[in-house]
Parts: sequence; structure tokens; C-alpha cells
Amino acid sequence: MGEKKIETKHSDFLLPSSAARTLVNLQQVEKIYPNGMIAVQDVNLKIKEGEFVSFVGPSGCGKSTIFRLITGLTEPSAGRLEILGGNPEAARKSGRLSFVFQDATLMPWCNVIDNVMLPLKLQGIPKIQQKEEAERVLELVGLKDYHKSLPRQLSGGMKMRVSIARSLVVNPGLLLMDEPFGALDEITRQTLQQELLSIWGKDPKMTVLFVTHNVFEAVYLSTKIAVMTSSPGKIAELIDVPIPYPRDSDFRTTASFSEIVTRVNGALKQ
Amino acid sequence: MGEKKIETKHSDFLLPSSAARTLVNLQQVEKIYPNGMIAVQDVNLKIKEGEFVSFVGPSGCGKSTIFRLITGLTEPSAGRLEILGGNPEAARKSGRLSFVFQDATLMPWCNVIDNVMLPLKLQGIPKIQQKEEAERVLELVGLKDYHKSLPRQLSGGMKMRVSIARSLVVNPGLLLMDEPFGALDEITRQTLQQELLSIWGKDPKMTVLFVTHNVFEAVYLSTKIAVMTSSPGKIAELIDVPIPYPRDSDFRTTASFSEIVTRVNGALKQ
Amino acid sequence: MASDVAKTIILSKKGSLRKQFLYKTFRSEIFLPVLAFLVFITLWQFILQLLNIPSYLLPKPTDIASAAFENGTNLIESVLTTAIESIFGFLLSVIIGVSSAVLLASSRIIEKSIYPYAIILQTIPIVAIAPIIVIWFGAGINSIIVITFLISFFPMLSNTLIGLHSTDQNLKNLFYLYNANRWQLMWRLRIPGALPYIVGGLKVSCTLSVIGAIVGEYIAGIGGSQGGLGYAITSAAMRLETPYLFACGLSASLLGISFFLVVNYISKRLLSSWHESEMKTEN
Amino acid sequence: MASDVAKTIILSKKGSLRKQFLYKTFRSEIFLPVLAFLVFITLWQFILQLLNIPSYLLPKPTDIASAAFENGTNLIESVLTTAIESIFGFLLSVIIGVSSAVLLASSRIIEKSIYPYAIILQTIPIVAIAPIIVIWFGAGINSIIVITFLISFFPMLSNTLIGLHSTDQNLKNLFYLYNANRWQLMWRLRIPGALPYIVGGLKVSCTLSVIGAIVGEYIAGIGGSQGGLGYAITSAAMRLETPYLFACGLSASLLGISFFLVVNYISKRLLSSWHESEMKTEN
Amino acid sequence: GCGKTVNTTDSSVSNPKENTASSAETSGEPKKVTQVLDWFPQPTHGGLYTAQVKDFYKENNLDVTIQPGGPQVSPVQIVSSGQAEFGLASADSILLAREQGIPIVGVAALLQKSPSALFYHKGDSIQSFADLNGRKVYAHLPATYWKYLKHTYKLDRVEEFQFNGQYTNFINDKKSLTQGYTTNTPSSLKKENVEVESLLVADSGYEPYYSIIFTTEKYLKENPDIVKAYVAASIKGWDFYKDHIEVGSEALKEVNKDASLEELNDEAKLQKEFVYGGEAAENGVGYMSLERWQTLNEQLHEIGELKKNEDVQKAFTTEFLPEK
Ligand SMILES: Nc1ncnc2c1ncn2[C@@H]1O[C@H](COP(=O)(O)OP(=O)(O)OP(=O)(O)O)[C@@H](O)[C@H]1O
Ligand SMILES: Nc1ncnc2c1ncn2[C@@H]1O[C@H](COP(=O)(O)OP(=O)(O)OP(=O)(O)O)[C@@H](O)[C@H]1O
Ligand SMILES: [Mg+2]
Ligand SMILES: [Mg+2]
Repeated sequence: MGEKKIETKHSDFLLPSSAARTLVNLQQVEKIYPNGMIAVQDVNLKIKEGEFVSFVGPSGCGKSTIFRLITGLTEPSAGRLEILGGNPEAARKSGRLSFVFQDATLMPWCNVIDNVMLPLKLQGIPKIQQKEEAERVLELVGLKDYHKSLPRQLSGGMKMRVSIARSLVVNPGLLLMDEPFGALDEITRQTLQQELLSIWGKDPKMTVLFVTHNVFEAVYLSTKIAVMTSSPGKIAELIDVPIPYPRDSDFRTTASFSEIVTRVNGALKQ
Repeated sequence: MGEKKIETKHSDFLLPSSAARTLVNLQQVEKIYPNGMIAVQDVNLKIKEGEFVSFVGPSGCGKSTIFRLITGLTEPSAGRLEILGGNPEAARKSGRLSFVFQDATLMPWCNVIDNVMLPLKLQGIPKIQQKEEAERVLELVGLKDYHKSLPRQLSGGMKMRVSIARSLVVNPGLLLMDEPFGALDEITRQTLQQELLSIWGKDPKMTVLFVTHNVFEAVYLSTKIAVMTSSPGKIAELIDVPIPYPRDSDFRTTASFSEIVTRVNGALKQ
Repeated sequence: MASDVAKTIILSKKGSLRKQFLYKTFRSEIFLPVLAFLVFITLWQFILQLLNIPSYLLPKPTDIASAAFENGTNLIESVLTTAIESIFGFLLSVIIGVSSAVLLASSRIIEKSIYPYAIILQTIPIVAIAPIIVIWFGAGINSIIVITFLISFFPMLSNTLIGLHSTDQNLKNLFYLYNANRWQLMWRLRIPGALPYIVGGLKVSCTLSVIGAIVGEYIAGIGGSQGGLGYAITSAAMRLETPYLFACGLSASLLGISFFLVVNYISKRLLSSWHESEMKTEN
Repeated sequence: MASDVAKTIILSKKGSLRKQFLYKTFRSEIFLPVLAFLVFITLWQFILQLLNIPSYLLPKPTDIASAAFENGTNLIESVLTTAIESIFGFLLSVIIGVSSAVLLASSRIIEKSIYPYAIILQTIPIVAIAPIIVIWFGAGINSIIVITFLISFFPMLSNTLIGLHSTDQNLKNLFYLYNANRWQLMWRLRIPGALPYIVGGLKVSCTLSVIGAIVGEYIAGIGGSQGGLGYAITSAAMRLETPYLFACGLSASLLGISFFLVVNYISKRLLSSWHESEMKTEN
Repeated sequence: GCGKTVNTTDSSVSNPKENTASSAETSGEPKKVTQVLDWFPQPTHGGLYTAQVKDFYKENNLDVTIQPGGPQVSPVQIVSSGQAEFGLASADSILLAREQGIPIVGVAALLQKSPSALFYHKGDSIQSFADLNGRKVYAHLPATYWKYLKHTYKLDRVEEFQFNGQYTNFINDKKSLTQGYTTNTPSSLKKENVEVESLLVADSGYEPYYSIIFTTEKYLKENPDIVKAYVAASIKGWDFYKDHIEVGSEALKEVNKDASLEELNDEAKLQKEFVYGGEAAENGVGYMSLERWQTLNEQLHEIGELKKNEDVQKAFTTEFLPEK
């Protein structure tokens, strides 16, 4: 589904042009939680506008923490952190940020569509448009029959899909997704991967940061893969995936695909 | 790690001997939630003692619901349900049930070790033994340095591992795991798969019901795979995995492995 | 697993489940409470009769009933007066309690600076400020309502405030990242999230408002209006009509219980769909 | 994203963060409330001075202070007496309130059958049952404590009960499947989970207990040196010593505020590690 | 004509004009005044309600609102704040108020002395207040009368309990005493078959005037006509009530629905001696004398309730009483 739709600007180059602005810039960033836990240390990371960067790494290595730092939900204990040359606060205020938390994080007192419309509501978009957009993304994640359901009436994977729909209802400039597809079956996952690539492909400036435990997924989706190791959390390697888009499903069977998978797995095993 | 340990009774036969007792028996079971949602319908399923049955199927197809039915957390709207010839209530009272919910479900006011010790505490096991056992399973899931942490200080995958540790701290006769490894990276996942197989292998009467979205995982672990389809949730096919244990990691590269994977994927695509 | 478990077959049709449910509801919600009430009343009656306790000390239910009956119209009038006073006072305390909680919750500094005065309002003995209240609001119903408010608003304020501070951190992050302003955060997240606590405040506050109105009548007099239960209780006490005194006291309680039931009903409707404390069916 | 955003560099060492934090705490927790208090007092003083309102109507802070000073020892004695009564009454209401909530929560039938009587206890005007209280417990401190209890226990009961009914359904399932008995369910799950609500009850109840003790003194007080603030207030009101009346009233408030602060401190310690309402640091 | 002033020459109070009543009448619009009572409507207010229903106030061109009091209502504060023009208070309260700088003045004493008494069970061996030592007494403890009794009779071994408006504990303890009013307490207790005897507080020598109509110095100075007219009409009401108790009782019953006519009548009869007896028999209802005010002043100083040396003469005036 939708594979043909990906006839986009991104197909014109292997990687976002080197002229693209630096969107995210972490320099020697360290995060020590109040209980003394060193979550990440010496993190250096530059992400250009328009990239699709996946983060892989063992459980507890600090992937979510990096997302929290980038969005400004937590402050670094040391180091320097710039989002588009400014601080996370300013980036957030620009209103083009969107994200999927590791937990679905739905309002239990609102039904599915109200939960999905939330970002639009907060932006003050007209009601009718809110609804249209929400219905569109709910269809995308395969939940169009569940508008009126309450979160507690959904299965685990369905909740996560509502959360994904909510992140896509706005037109994000920077999209952060923390294991969005972890609770989904392979078929749903692949459909959503295509949808995500298609949305990303349409806007050459859209940047996606993506956490996954699935190396195939990381390689299939990303322009770059940040491989992390733990204790303390560090970025061990930043691996380029120099394959042009659209990548059809045959890509998964190519030699370059398996080569990169092997490289990522190798980096992970260190 | 531990692959050699699996020198167990299970290796003596392909499938649990046909003489084994029927542990779980669902006949034409149907579950309609109060809001009218038909979660599962016409479910027929017989599980013998000592089996390892995986459930795969699209998000929302009723896997968790079947678990809820088997444990007696919800009652079937129609059909017949027997656990060891009795009702779920009696099975639960036998005290040999254990499980991992889809969510970590930890008590936020207790630290990791207290959360893990809970099932033992509820059984009234002596304090010292509780601690020993808890430390053993925490080591198993790689969290031995986090005894005193509170759930909110853990990453998503770590919470899930605490939940897994809690399910293994007792000596379960019937273990139900609802996507236990979904939030874990590949390496941690494989380690825990081995641990789980080793525990299961040691007790020929131990039965595991296991939900996963990872078909490889399902095939690698199980004696049988229940492939489900949705709207309404049904068991489309029950696929045997007639490969003896211990299955070493080479098994993943054998032809019979890919053949079964293909069969499962085929059933899923219907 | 225990193999000696008797074979039990769960074979239930929807219809029979529903019937069973209705029957159970009836049994637990109506039948047993009524039974408990009858037992309570009967015991009260017979123990007093047996011990021969005089009615001026502790009247028997029959004495109370007949006293209530004899003074029927008066009693009803008193109850109505007190009911009106307490309803207004209660509404005031809900409105002012919740809105000040919202104000206080909007800034830590405001909270720290103003909260102590809320506690002062709650703990200062009403008699101490009664004259000022009467001077500002006139004797009678206005002052009574103000006093009712003073007595019943603190539980609203305190509970609402705790509720507003209990917002789920993940949802708060969500709103923060989507640039919610204070207003949106308050209305769309913090207040709905605080509802269970607000309901807790309502339950305490509505019963306190009855007490408040009665105390108010003591302190601010009955003004030009009809005396309520506070007045009836004082005069019954003076005239040593203990059974009627109890009739008045129990009427106050009944008033409180009715308020409570109304609040309970509203809370069920507000929360039933999502909050554990009011969820009935299997989740 | 907005490209015209000024470059800001976040470069903070732990030390400076801590200092900043302490400074902020000082500013919001101490400095501003004290400032607010001073402003409040000054305004009160000057407005009354300007409007030339006589002190028998509304005394100026200076009048109150000097009245408190003149009657210093008496005032302190009264405060101590009332403090003791309210502490005991409060403890009683906590113990009985929480334990009856536990009892009620353990069975829907018990709850439905008994809860109404709890509301009756709360709403029945104390004067109505004062004689029985005095007969059963003797006039003086015992009865005063009982009255304090009657006035302050309901918020404990009601809040705790709501809390006990708010147990997370998933955790309940967990306990159920691991064969927890009622007792374990209550102690290990429902009570810890209800703590935020219990704390809410404590906050309301501790301030009500001061009121309760004063009301108790009105109703069941005895003479001599034992009279607490209730007696002092009646007597000041009788002698129309408005400034001293206010001094007593404000002392009652201070008592209430101190109780509140103690409860607040305890609640912070109890909940700080896990409940949103008391979590300070980033999560 | 000008009231027969017994003692007051207070220059701050201008001489009321002749024929106040008719002059008030001719000034058009009726003057609105409010009278705050010291309790729920009861026979001690009978004359006022009689004046109201018999239109005596209207005749004097007054539009009077009678505002009932209650257990904690303070007429002194309501009047001194200007919320009402007239209040009711006993003489000791007026002196205590003036000590605090509250400028109120009594203009007519409706009861010459208080019907307050201490009751004990019939047959109990109590002869005088001195016998209270060792007994339980339910009384309004901060009240001046109680302090006076304690002081005068050296009652340091009395077990004092706050009177909470109920007699139950008294009934239950045969050796105890309770405060009450001779006009209604015995009949209430009789309903419960409790026979009592009493010591009238006034017999101890402490007998402040009771239920004094008072107003503020300022109001008195600015509206002497109205005060005059109001007092005149009120006294007229009391005089009428004396012989037509039922009229007052009816009126009281209207506003005090829990009382029965019979009770109101009985109480009014018992109360007559306090209203119309003593010096009032000679000088008319409302009469007050300087001697008794001075005695009270001395007594209150003696027990330490008053400390300043305020001029007793300023606390009351009989200037506005109608001529007898
Ligand atoms: N609030 C907190 N307080 C203390 N330590 C924390 C806190 N949050 C996270 N940590 C610790 O920081 C480390 C990194 O956590 P993080 O959530 O970033 O991991 P992660 O890479 O997202 O893992 P996962 O894949 O399991 O979600 C973990 O060791 C965790 O215990
Ligand atoms: N409490 C409930 N009330 C109403 N409908 C429910 C409830 N719980 C589950 N459902 C519905 O039942 C169906 C099956 O849910 P279930 O949780 O069993 O799915 P699942 O197979 O576990 O899915 P997932 O892989 O996403 O966890 C879903 O369509 C869901 O919407
Ligand atoms: Mg994470
Ligand atoms: Mg599920």
C-alpha cells in the first residue's frame, strides 16, 4: 500500500543535501538524573534538516533520555544543546514539533477522536478541520471505526496507533517517535512504515527521529542510524544508509541492506 | 548464554506426549465486551500440559482477551471454558499461575525488588527466601543493579523486564506472557528467550502461553503457534512446530524454520 | 495444577448474566441497606424500651416519628429554609472553592502566598468574625449563606488543589510539547484529571453545608425570614422537646444524605466512563 | 522551525543549578509569602486607620497584637488546651476514619448499609446529641475530644473511601491473579494507592479539628483554668473585647495552619517518591 | 411634654421637642427603623410585637422592622455598626460595651430585673447560693451574673459546666443545678415530670436591668424625635400587652412558629412581675434609676469585669420615656 506514492523530493538525493541546516546539535551532552544515574554521557550528534535518524541500542541505554533532552523535557547536566541554533524551548514554541512517547499517553476521559484532535485543538484550528484531519489520520492507522471508543476499551497496539495518529495529525517539522511500532504486528507495522515514509517524503524539510529495537526497520527507514551502547549511554557509531528513496520492499533483500544490518548489529554487539 | 543448559526432558520428544493432560480447553468461546465489541468469536483451542503455545495476530485481534478469559479476569459471553477440567477460578487458586501483562503494571510506590517479590509475599514465603529468589530473577533479566530504583526511574524496557522477573520469581505451572519482549532490543530479547526456554525446559509440566508480534520468535520458541485473524477475532490456524528442543541458534537458519515462518506469515496474511 | 478440582462449566448466556446482575444490584444497593436500617431502628427502639431510658435523654424512634408528625408543617418549613440556605452556601463554596483552587494552582507563588489565608478562613471561629459578617451582609439569610460558605468551602479548595497537582506527568509533558497555554492546560488536562478529587471535595462539602447553615442560624439569627432547623433545634432544646429535637437533628442528617446522594449521582455520571472509583462493569 | 530564534546556550553545571534551585525555593516558599503577609497586614492597618473604623467593629492588627500581648499567659494557656483537644480529636478521626473506610471498602454491601450512618454522624447537629455525649463521656476534655472527632472524621472517611475505590484496575488484576487475600489486597495495594486521597482527607480534617475543639468547648466545656480558646472567645465576645476576640480567633487559625503544615510535611514525605502531587524534581 | 427626667442632664442629648409623636407624623414619609432582638421572638418581646400589630408605631409615623436575634447574635455590635437603630441588651452588657468604647445608651428597660435563676431538683437541700459549693452547675460561664455569684459566695468548689441550651444533663443528675428562666424553665421541665425549685439570681443582690432598648449616642443626638416616638410607641405596646396578653401572643406565634399560644400566654403571665412590678409599678414600664445603675457599676468593678471609671450617667437616659 502506498508504495507508489513515494515519488518525492527525497528521491532526488541519497542524503539530505549537505547544504541543509543543522537542526539538532548535541555537543558533549551528559544527563545525570537526580538519583545519580548517569543516563547518557559525552553525546555528540548533529542532525541535518530533512534527515530520518533511527536510534537503536540496548534497553536503558538512554534513547528516551536523548529525546527528552532534545524536546526540553529535561535539561542536560553538562554540555551544549542546540535545536536550530536555539534552545529546545524556542523550537517547541515554533509549533512544528510532534512526537510519539514510548507509552501511548492518552487522556483516559476523552474518546479516540478527541485524543487525536488534541494537538489541533491546542493550536486553535477550526473544529471542522480538526475533525477532518483526525479522521484522515485515524484511517491511516486503521482505526476509523473506533472514533468513539475510550482508551480503556482499546487493545495495547490500538492505543499506540491512536498515539501515532495524534503525532501525524499536525504537520510536523521535527517528529520524534519513541518505539512507535513496538507493539504492532508485522503487517500493521509495514503499512505504517510506508505511511510514515510517504509523509516524510512529501516534505523535504521534515526531520524524523525514530527509536526502534528492530534493526531491519531502522535500516529500511533511515538515512542515518545512531547505534547506542549503555552504561553509561553513549552513541557508539553513526551509520549512514546511503540508499535513495523510494526504497521498495525489495530493498530488504538487497546485499547493501544486509551489509548495513550486519554493520549495525556489529556495532550493537560491542 | 545458557544454551548448553537446555538438556532437559523436553528434548526427548517433539511435542509434549499425547498422553499429557489437557490444560486449557476453549470450546466455541465468544467474548462480547459491554460496549458491544465482539472481541473473539468461535474460539476452539486445546492446550496440553507442557506445551509452549505462541499467539500471533494483528493488533486488536483478541490475544489479550483470550488471556483474560483463561485467567478468569473476564467471563466468556458464550461457549465453554475449562482449565484443567475446572474453571479459571480453581486454576488460579492452585497458585501455580503466573503472567506478564501487556503493560508492566508495577506498583509505583515500591522499588524494583519489592515489586518482584510481590508474588512470593502474597504466598507468605519467608522474607529471606523472597529476597534470594528476587535477586536471582533480577540478575536473569539484567537488572541486578536496580534493586532500589523506583519504577518511574526506569526506562520502558527495564520496567517490562521487572515485570518479567516478577512472573518468573514463582515456579509457575502455567505462564501467560503478553508481548513480554516487545519493548526489548534484539540482544536482550534473545538472552531472555534462552532463559525462558531453559526454565520451561526444566519442568516438563510447565506450560507457556506467549503473545508476540515477532513470527521468528514465535517459531523459535513454540511447540505450537495459534495464528489469529481479526474482525471478529478468531483462531485461523494452529500450526505445529515439530522441531525438538534444545533448538540452537542455527535452527533459525534451517529450511524447516523458514518453512514454518512462511506458513505462519501466510496464515497471517489471509 | 490441582487436578481434584470439581468440573465446573461456565456456560452463561447474556440474558441470565444481566438478570443476575440486576438481582445482585438490588440485593446490595437496596435490600440490604433497607434491612440494615430496619434492624438499626428496631434495635434502637427495643433497647431503649428494655433499658427504660427516658425520652428526654434519648428518644425512641417512635417518639421521634410522632414528634415529627405532630409538628409536620413546621418541620417541613424549617427543613426547606435550611435546605435553601445550605444549597446556596454549597454552590458558593463549590464555585469559589474550585475557582480559587484553579487560581492557586496556576502559580506556586500565588499558592504559597494565598493558601494560608484560606486556612485562616476555614479555621477562624465563625463567632469571632460573626459581627463583621452580620454587619457586611445583614442579619438573616445572606449572612447565613456566607457562614455556610465559610464552613464548607475549604474541603472544596483543598481537594481540588490536590487534584490539580496530581496531573499525570506524561500527559503534562504532552501538553507542554504541544505548546498548550496555561488556560488549555488547566481546562483540558488539569481540571478533568482532578475530577475524582473534586468529587471527593463535593462529598465532604455538601454535608458540611448543612452543618454550616445550622451554625449560621445560630450566629446570624434568622433575620426577617423563617427560622430553619438551627432555630427549631434551639427552641426545641429550650422547651425540652427532646423527641422533636431529634426529629430536627435527623432531618438535618436526611438533608445531608440527600445532598450526598445527589452529589454521588453526579459524580457517577461524571466519572463513570473512565475513573476506577466509579467504574462498575468489567474493564 | 523558527530560524530567527536567538542563540541560547544551555551550559549549566550541577552546582549552579542547585544554587539556582535553592534561590528559587527561597523566593517562592519564603520571601513572597512573607511579603504578601506584610502587605496584607499593612493594608489592613492603614485602611482601618483611614476609614476610621472603630476597633470594636474591626480591630487593627496593632490592636489585636496589643490585646494578645496584654493577655499573653491566658492566651497561651487557652491555645495549649485547645491544641491538646484538637490533636486528640484529630488522631481519633484519623484512626477511626481510615479504619472504617477500610471496613466499608471491604464490601459493597457493608458500605451501602453503613455509609448513611456515617453521614448522619457528620450532619447531625452536635447540640442535638451533646447531652448524650456528656452523659457517656463526662463533661470536659473527653466530650470535647469526642465532639472534635465527630466534626473532623467525615472528611477522613469519605476521602479514604474514594481513594480505596480508586485502585488501579491492572494492579488489582495482578493481585487477584496472584491469589492475594482481602487483607493483602487492602494493605499492599489499596491503602498505598489511596494515600494521595488520605492525605487530602488529613488536610481538611486537621483544620476542622481546631473548629471541632472550639465547638466542643462551647457545648461541653467546663470552667476554671481548663477553658480553651472556645471559652476565651465566648468570654471575649461577651465582654465585647473585640481585639482580644480576634486575637483568640487568629490563634485558632495559627493552630490550624500549624497542623496543616505538619500534615503537609508528612504527606510530602509519604508521597514524594512516587505521587505527582508531591513530586518536585524532574521526573 | 418633656419626659420627667430623673437624673440626666446630658447636654449632648438635645431636648426633645414637645409632642414628638405628632411632629414625626407630620413630617411625611414614615421613618424606617430596625429593632434587633436579643433572642428568637419570645414574651420578653411581647410589648414590641403588640405595638407592631396594633399599629402603634405606624401611628407615630414609624416603619419598624423587628429583627429576631439568636444564640450568637450580638445586638450591640449590630446597632453600633449602624445596621439597626435599636437593640436589646441587659444593663451589664451596656456597661461592658461602654468600657470597650462602644457608645451605646439605654433608653428604656423592658424588664426591671432578669428572670434568670439557678434551678435545682425539688427537695434538694439548697437554701442559698452559698450551698452551691461541691455541686455541678450548668451555667453560661463567662456571664457576669455567674462571676458575681462565684465572687460573692466564694464558690470556688463548684464544678462548672458550660450550659449548652439543654437541660438533659441537669435532669439526669439529681444533685446538679442549671441556669434557666423562672418564666419558662419550670413549665418545660414539668412536661418531663421534673419538679424544680430555684434561686432567683436577682435575689443575690445582683440585679441589672434586663432587655433594655438601646441605641447609639450618635443616633440619639441626631434623631431625638424618632427615639422619642419609638420609645413612646413601644411602651404603649407594653402597656397594652399587660391587659391583652393574647394579642402579643398571637403576634409572637406568627414569628415563632414552634411555640404554642398556651406557652406564650403562661410565660407572659409569669413575666408580668418583672415588667410591670418593682419601680415600674410606680414609674411606668421602662423606668430606670441612677441608684441601681450605680450599684451595678460598683458590683462589676468589684468582680473585676469593669476597670475604667466610665460615667454611669452616660450609659442610660430616661428622657425619652413617656410621662407617667
Ligand atoms: N527519572 C529518572 N530517574 C532516574 N533514572 C532514570 C530516570 N529516567 C531514566 N533513568 C535511567 O536512565 C537510563 C536511560 O533511560 P532511558 O529511558 O533513556 O532508556 P531507553 O534507552 O529509552 O531504554 P528503553 O529502550 O528500555 O526504553 C536508564 O538506566 C534509567 O534507569
Ligand atoms: N474493556 C474493553 N471494552 C471494550 N472493548 C474492548 C475492551 N478491551 C478490548 N476491547 C476490544 O477487544 C478487541 C480485542 O482486544 P485485545 O486487547 O484482546 O487485542 P490484542 O489482540 O491483545 O491486541 P494488541 O496486539 O494490540 O494488544 C479490540 O478490538 C478492542 O477494541
Ligand atoms: Mg525508552
Ligand atoms: Mg494485547
